[in-house]
Amino acid sequence: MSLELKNVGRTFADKQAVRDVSFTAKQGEIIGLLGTSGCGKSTILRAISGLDSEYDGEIAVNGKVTRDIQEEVGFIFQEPRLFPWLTVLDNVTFGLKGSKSEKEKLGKAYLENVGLNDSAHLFPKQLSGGMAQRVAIARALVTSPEILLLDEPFSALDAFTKMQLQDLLLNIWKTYQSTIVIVTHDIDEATYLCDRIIILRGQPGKIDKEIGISEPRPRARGSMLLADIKTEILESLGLNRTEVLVK
Amino acid sequence: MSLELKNVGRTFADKQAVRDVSFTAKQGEIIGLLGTSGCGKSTILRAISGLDSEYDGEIAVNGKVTRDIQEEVGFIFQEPRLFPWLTVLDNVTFGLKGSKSEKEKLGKAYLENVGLNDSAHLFPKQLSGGMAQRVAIARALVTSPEILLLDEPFSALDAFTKMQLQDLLLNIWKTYQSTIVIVTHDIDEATYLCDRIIILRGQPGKIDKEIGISEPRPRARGSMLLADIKTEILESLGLNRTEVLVK
Amino acid sequence: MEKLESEVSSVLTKDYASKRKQQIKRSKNVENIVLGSIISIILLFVWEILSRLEVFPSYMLPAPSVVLGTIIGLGQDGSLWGHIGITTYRVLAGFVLGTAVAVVLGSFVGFYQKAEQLFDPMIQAFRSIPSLAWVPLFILWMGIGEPSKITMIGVGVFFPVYLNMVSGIFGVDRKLIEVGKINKLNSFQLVTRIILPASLPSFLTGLRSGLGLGWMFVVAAELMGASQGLGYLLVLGQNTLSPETILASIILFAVIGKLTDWILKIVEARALHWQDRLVKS
Amino acid sequence: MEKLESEVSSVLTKDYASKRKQQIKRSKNVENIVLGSIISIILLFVWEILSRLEVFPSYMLPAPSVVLGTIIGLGQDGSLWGHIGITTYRVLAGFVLGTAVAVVLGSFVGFYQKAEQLFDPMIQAFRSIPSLAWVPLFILWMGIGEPSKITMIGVGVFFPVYLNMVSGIFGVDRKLIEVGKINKLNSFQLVTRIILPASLPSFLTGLRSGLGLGWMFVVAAELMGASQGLGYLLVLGQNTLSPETILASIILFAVIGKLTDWILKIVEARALHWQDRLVKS
Amino acid sequence: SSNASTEGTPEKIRMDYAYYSPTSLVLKEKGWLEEEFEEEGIEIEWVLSQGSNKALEFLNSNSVDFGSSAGAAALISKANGAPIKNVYIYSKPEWTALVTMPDSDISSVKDLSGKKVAATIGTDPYIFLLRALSAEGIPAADVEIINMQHGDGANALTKGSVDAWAGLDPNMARVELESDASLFYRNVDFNTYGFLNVREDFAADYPEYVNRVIAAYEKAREWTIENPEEAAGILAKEASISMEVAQLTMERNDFSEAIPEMIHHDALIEAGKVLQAGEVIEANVDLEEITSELIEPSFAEETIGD
Ligand SMILES: Nc1ncnc2c1ncn2[C@@H]1O[C@H](COP(=O)(O)OP(=O)(O)OP(=O)(O)O)[C@@H](O)[C@H]1O
Ligand SMILES: Nc1ncnc2c1ncn2[C@@H]1O[C@H](COP(=O)(O)OP(=O)(O)OP(=O)(O)O)[C@@H](O)[C@H]1O
Ligand SMILES: [Mg+2]
Ligand SMILES: [Mg+2]
Repeated sequence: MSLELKNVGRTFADKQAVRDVSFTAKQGEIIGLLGTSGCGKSTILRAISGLDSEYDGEIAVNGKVTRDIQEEVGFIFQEPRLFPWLTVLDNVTFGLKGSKSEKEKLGKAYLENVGLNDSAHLFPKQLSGGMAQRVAIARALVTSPEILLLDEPFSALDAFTKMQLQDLLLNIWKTYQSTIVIVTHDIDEATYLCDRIIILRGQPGKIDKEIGISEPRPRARGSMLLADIKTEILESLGLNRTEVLVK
Repeated sequence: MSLELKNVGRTFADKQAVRDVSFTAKQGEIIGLLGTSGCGKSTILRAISGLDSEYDGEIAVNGKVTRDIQEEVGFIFQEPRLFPWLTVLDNVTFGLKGSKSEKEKLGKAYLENVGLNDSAHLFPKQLSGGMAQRVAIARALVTSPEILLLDEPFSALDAFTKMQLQDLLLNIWKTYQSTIVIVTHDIDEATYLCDRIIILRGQPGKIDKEIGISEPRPRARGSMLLADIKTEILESLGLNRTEVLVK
Repeated sequence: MEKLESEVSSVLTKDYASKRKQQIKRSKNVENIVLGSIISIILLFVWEILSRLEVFPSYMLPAPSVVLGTIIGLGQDGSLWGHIGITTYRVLAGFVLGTAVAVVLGSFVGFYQKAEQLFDPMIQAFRSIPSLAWVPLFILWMGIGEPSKITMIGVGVFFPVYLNMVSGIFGVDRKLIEVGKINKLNSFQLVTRIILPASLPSFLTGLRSGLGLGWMFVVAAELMGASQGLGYLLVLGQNTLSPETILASIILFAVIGKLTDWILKIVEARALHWQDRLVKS
Repeated sequence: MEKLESEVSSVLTKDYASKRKQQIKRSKNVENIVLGSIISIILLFVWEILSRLEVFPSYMLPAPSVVLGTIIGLGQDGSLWGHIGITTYRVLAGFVLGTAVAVVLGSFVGFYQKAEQLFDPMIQAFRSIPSLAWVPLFILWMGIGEPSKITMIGVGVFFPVYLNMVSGIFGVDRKLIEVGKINKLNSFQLVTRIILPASLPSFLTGLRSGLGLGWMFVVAAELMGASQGLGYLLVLGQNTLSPETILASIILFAVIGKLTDWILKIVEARALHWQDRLVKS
Repeated sequence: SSNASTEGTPEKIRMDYAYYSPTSLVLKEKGWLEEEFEEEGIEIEWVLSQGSNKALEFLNSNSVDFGSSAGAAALISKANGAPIKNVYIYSKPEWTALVTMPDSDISSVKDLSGKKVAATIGTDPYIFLLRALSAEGIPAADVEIINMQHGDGANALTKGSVDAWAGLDPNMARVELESDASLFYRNVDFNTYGFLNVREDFAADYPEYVNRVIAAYEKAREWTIENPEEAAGILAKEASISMEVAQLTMERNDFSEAIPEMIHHDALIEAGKVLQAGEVIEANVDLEEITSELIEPSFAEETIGD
């Protein structure tokens, strides 16, 4: 499914959070959103998902302009948002339909994928921060959505787990040809995953730069091209003059 | 204030989360805790703080063995944990004593430090994820605690903000000679901030490796020594064989 | 010059915008009131019509107009304000009393395991004793004066406030309490600065429930030798077999009870504006 | 061999540990019951002594032993079980009825703005009408049979359940509801799968409040031509000036009310085990 | 109505019984009504009235066909338009009197001025109090009348919260026996009799059955007169009161007159005047007229004859 944003903006009670955001994502494209804290990344994802319909501008899904919640959208929120009264497994299977045993089988498979097969019976209050985040990831991925909106999905994870899950995400993307918009603060992650990186800046946030990455997948995490792009991004964020930062 | 952990372990309802953790932190030392998700990092911090007293082993603060909540401990939790009924400013000044105007002055200064001077009057529901995390950081730092326990304080922040706040932390450390234990997944962050990095591994987690960093501060983020240490850490996490990870 | 103009115009727009907001707010209020009264008005109409058609016998259920006449009659001979005034006073006094005791006891029980084990079982047992059953006991203990009536109403208010308070406290997120502990709050500060605000939604529901029960207990309270008040009016109506009087008192109970509840509802909305609620469809 | 032994011993220890856990649990239960009864027992003792010393006149407040005698007497002539049985049946039936209506209406009002605007104001107004005031209306509408009594009790149960339900729904975190919306739940599913469980703490408090009110409304219900039941017993005691009977009925109300509440409390503890509560000091 | 009839036969007859009407208890206990109507397959349903006002509510709402109340209560209800007829007098009770505690300085009605007296407005004791005051020439305004339910009034009296109480049996008998309270003013004629009322509908549809119910009541009345001891036993058992209280209560009931007559008529008019003065009955009500409408002696006259 394709996505098209035209001049999207959002104002909360007199305060503009983000303005004039336009971009298109083709079916199967992975788009990265980067930007300083509070510049409106989550706001944009919420607008795309339809959870927030009070934005300005237009969003078209598969060419159709709409403000409703889309079928086949998966959303990994910035917080885990688990249901405290459900076990880990029930949280994962929450959005699934079908017979109980089928759901459980699928749920368990995804729990295995995120490395939580031992924790299926736990309640959210018994999880560590990263575990909770992984449950949320499994819950969103298990429905194999055609559009995936990810809001800093891996930020609470250690480097090792993070890489595993990035690859899990790419696997799913390959299988279902999902269109993905991912918000991240990790530039390595962005360069490893995305076809295009959109950098937002300012308050209210607006698009500052768009960087395309044409390197085919699977990408090597240490590749020179990605390193170059990282430098470009860091520069555009004003971050390569390291000395300045050291007081 | 110095810290000493002796054979600290913790078991939750028959399941051991972490075991046999021993280390010492001298006054003014900055210790980094690294480890895979769910290996017990937060559990250790909670034990040190005294919020959890059901651990095995002993923890001594300034040479005195105790299981109570310590005076002069600051804790930045893994989640923001803001009080939803208080404004940003009131959240920041929550732990302060003294006259209202003094508290507000101090609170505003720290809000400025974390880049939120415009948002003092907002309620938590109006904040972005990173903003909430920054409020939590300001709330913990404003009390200028002698022991600072930080649980992934900067993980929800973009690279730029993150660096600023790391430097803010070092400033405070310099002023108050705080003893700091910081949990992080960001290896660059660990090498930039810490005197010693403790790597936990396994489930139940136990100490796998300790790495000292003797480079004096201020450190350069791009320095060769730090890059070497990073490689060492990545290796000890089994992460330098990048090819393996690319399926 | 141009800039100035644009500034002026922007000020104007802002002014206009805030005015429009006020207008919208006001018209929303009006809409609320209209919508809220529709059903009551329809019911009254149906009742009036059925009464006129003598489907309801007037010696049991007189028409609303007749009841209204009774209320107006009470108003004209001046006794209406006496009835309303004294009952409202008693309910409010009892409300304050019952709430105060419930807050103190509720905080204790919610916070200390031992206090819960000691007090809660007995309080829960008392909770199901009907108001009428208290009457002889109160006459014995406190006689038939105002204190006795107010305390009786306080008893009614106490239980829901206490129950909601305790369960609200139980439901407070451990995570927030820990923040307080790290900031070295003592127990009292924990209660006032974290537990109370965090359990405020439940507590306010308790207050509203309690106020409702206060109005209900008025009748039992005014069985203890009152010569004025809505409960007195109700019992008088029952003793003198006067359905108009009974219905008049019921309607007065409903209207004044609603008004007091409405005040609490406004307080609730103000006090809970920080809640991250869904905007309803 | 060594390994085997250690395994056996570990199995044994485990067995022992789980047994000890059970023991601890049981002894904690016993402790709870003992602690919970202390205050009641002390009160009874003081009352008994004061009665024997004739501080309380026996024609107004007979000693607990006398009241107990009355209850035993009722038990021996067999009527006790009739009173308890019929009243419990009425309360439970009314409880089910009132709760069912409250859940349906509460979900609507909590979920749809329009439903709130239409229904809530009137419901809030009815909430402050005392139980006694309903009596003549119920007699008129439904006569004096069981349905009328049960409905009357249902009315009492309805209000707190409704109120807690609505406020519980209002308090549900928007964040969780959004998860449901993203998963394309329809309104009904949103209510059953997210809103109800999330507002469960408040709802259960409402149930407990409602059950308490059910017991209170029994008296009014049993004014409608009952010749059996605890409410009947109470009114009979008042009409025949028999303090033993009044107190016997009060104590029965307290004990049986407490028992039913205790069941709800257990349900509550089970249903809310997922709450991240602070372990109390 | 639930009495949908075939050939003028009710499906069932709904009777009330009340602890203030011993005759009704006897009748229920003996099962004479059931016996009488068994052959026709007419069911008898018994409903307990806890007080006159409840009995009248039941009558008005078509929940019972026959209801027992004090005469004054029936009058008030009639004045409010209730469709009832009084067809039988179940007793001439002396169920109310003025009561005070033994250590009080009140010994006659005259001592009441400036005192607190508990009474339930609209009921017989209240009427009794007002008539007693006016008979002794004391203005009602000189006495502070505290409105309380009968039982509460008794409690308030023993507790000392009020100085006197316009009492009602069996509460009155109990305080008399157990707290040594004294009845300092008694007057049988200021009581308004025990009325058995029937719904007008029922009387119009099934006059024959009204007669037969009255006949059964007569049987119970005669039995009560002949067996005072056993009747008291029935009362004691049903109302869960002690035998002494029951006996004292029975002693104060005179079961000799059963047909509504002029004397009842006059008693009601007197009571009605007091109630009108107390604004319980509206001033524009014609007492003569409603009293005549209420009291319908023809059934009893026909059945009992003399
Ligand atoms: N209250 C609890 N009850 C039961 N188990 C718990 C509880 N808290 C933590 N655990 C378990 O303890 C283990 C360690 O948790 P901890 O929160 O310390 O992990 P962590 O190292 O901080 O991980 P992360 O990086 O994901 O935050 C986990 O396996 C978790 O399931
Ligand atoms: N419900 C709301 N009411 C008012 N303001 C809001 C609300 N939600 C977001 N904002 C404001 O909108 C701006 C953008 O918020 P958003 O959550 O989109 O930031 P973000 O880019 O996701 O930041 P982060 O990286 O910190 O998560 C912020 O300034 C925030 O204060
Ligand atoms: Mg965000
Ligand atoms: Mg953690």
